[in-house]
Amino acid sequence: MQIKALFFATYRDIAGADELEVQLPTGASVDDLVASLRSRGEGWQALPEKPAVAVNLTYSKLATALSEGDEVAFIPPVSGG
Amino acid sequence: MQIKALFFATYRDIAGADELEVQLPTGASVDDLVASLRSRGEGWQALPEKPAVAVNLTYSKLATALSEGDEVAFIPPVSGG
Amino acid sequence: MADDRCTITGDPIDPCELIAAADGTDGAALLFVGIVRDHNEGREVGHLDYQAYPEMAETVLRNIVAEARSRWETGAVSVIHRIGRLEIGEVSVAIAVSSPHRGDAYSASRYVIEELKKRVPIWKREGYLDGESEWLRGSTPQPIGEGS
Amino acid sequence: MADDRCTITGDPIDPCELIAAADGTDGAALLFVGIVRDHNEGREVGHLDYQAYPEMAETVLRNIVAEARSRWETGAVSVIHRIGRLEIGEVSVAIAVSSPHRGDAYSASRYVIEELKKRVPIWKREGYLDGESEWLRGSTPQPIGEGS
Repeated sequence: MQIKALFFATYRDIAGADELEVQLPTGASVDDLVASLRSRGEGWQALPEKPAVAVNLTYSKLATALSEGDEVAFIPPVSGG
Repeated sequence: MQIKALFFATYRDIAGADELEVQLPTGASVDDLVASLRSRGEGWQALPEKPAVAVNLTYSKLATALSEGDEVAFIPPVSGG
Repeated sequence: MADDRCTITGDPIDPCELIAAADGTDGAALLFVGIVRDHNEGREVGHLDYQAYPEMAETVLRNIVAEARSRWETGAVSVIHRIGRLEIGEVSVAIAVSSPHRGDAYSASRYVIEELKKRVPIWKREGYLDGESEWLRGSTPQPIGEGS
Repeated sequence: MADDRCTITGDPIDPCELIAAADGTDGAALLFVGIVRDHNEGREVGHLDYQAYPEMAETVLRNIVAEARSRWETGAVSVIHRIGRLEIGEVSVAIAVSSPHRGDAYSASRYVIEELKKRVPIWKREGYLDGESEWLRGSTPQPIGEGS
């Protein structure tokens, strides 16, 4: 299945892109997405093993199962205000 | 000595005036001023025996001794805001 | 010491004017606005009449602002209270506080409005839609705290 | 339910516009304004760059406002947060809360700004006068509280 991964602030610097389309096996979780990204190479090790994420605009646990077309945003520590 | 007494809101209704000049013996206190006013007649009994007062713009105790020309304001319960 | 302002006025209050005093030194500005309500204690209010002992009211306001300053870190503090006849929806009081720390801005702003209601010599008469009017029962100020 | 507004914008914020929403039903209105400071943690700041995940930021803001409403009695609540490049003294965020009770206005306003800083997906990069710039270390949002 295809997942859209979004990156902001420091995570955007790591990914080198605002968003990436990622192919994952059916039934994969957010944890699997993180592992898949971190295995892409040296620079990706800067992405935390347990980052905060939002699935389809909602903060979600890393165990959350993903579905085709889900939007997963990687959320570095926020600093609005 | 002569004291200027100021009246606001409900106390103005009692006094029937914004201000009155009151003659008191030298050494009189605010308490004496209150007693002098309350002795003026029936309507003046509505003035409390122990009202809040300000002497020369400062909240003061009833025992405060007065001096010639002092301004004593009778302060009903306040309701600003 | 910042440029404080404590005013009793018969003119309409523009709360926006107060907030404009904030600058790049302080990160937070808080504006409290009191507005004439169309009801109170179950009665329909048509308008309010505010009376003040103006010279003393400004003095007490300055004391309150000084107390707030001694407890919390603030930049400019402005307080304006209107007197005279006010219609529903008009602004009766505005308090602007700026501060490097938002917690201090909230605390100082709250302190000023609470103490204002307890101690500043201002009185409110409600004019009801049924034609009656009445001075509100308020708070009795104590000599303690005003330095006497 | 009053007319709430939660907006992420690239345009300058006029805080006065928000306070105008108050009416004669509520007796108190509170406006919090966040302003870009010229310093932070000992470094001289020249400007800020704010980035947001806009769709989610507006959703989380609406959740926060709904939570504030469930805890305190409020009229209209408006929150605007700016993104993009901001100069010193410009407004980064404005929160307007009206209420029949001033205590509720203070509590709800404070809740919204504190939760905004903890949970809303917005990031701030400080541009220093020495030419460097850095994303601020902020708060790590938790899945709990967003209904997942």
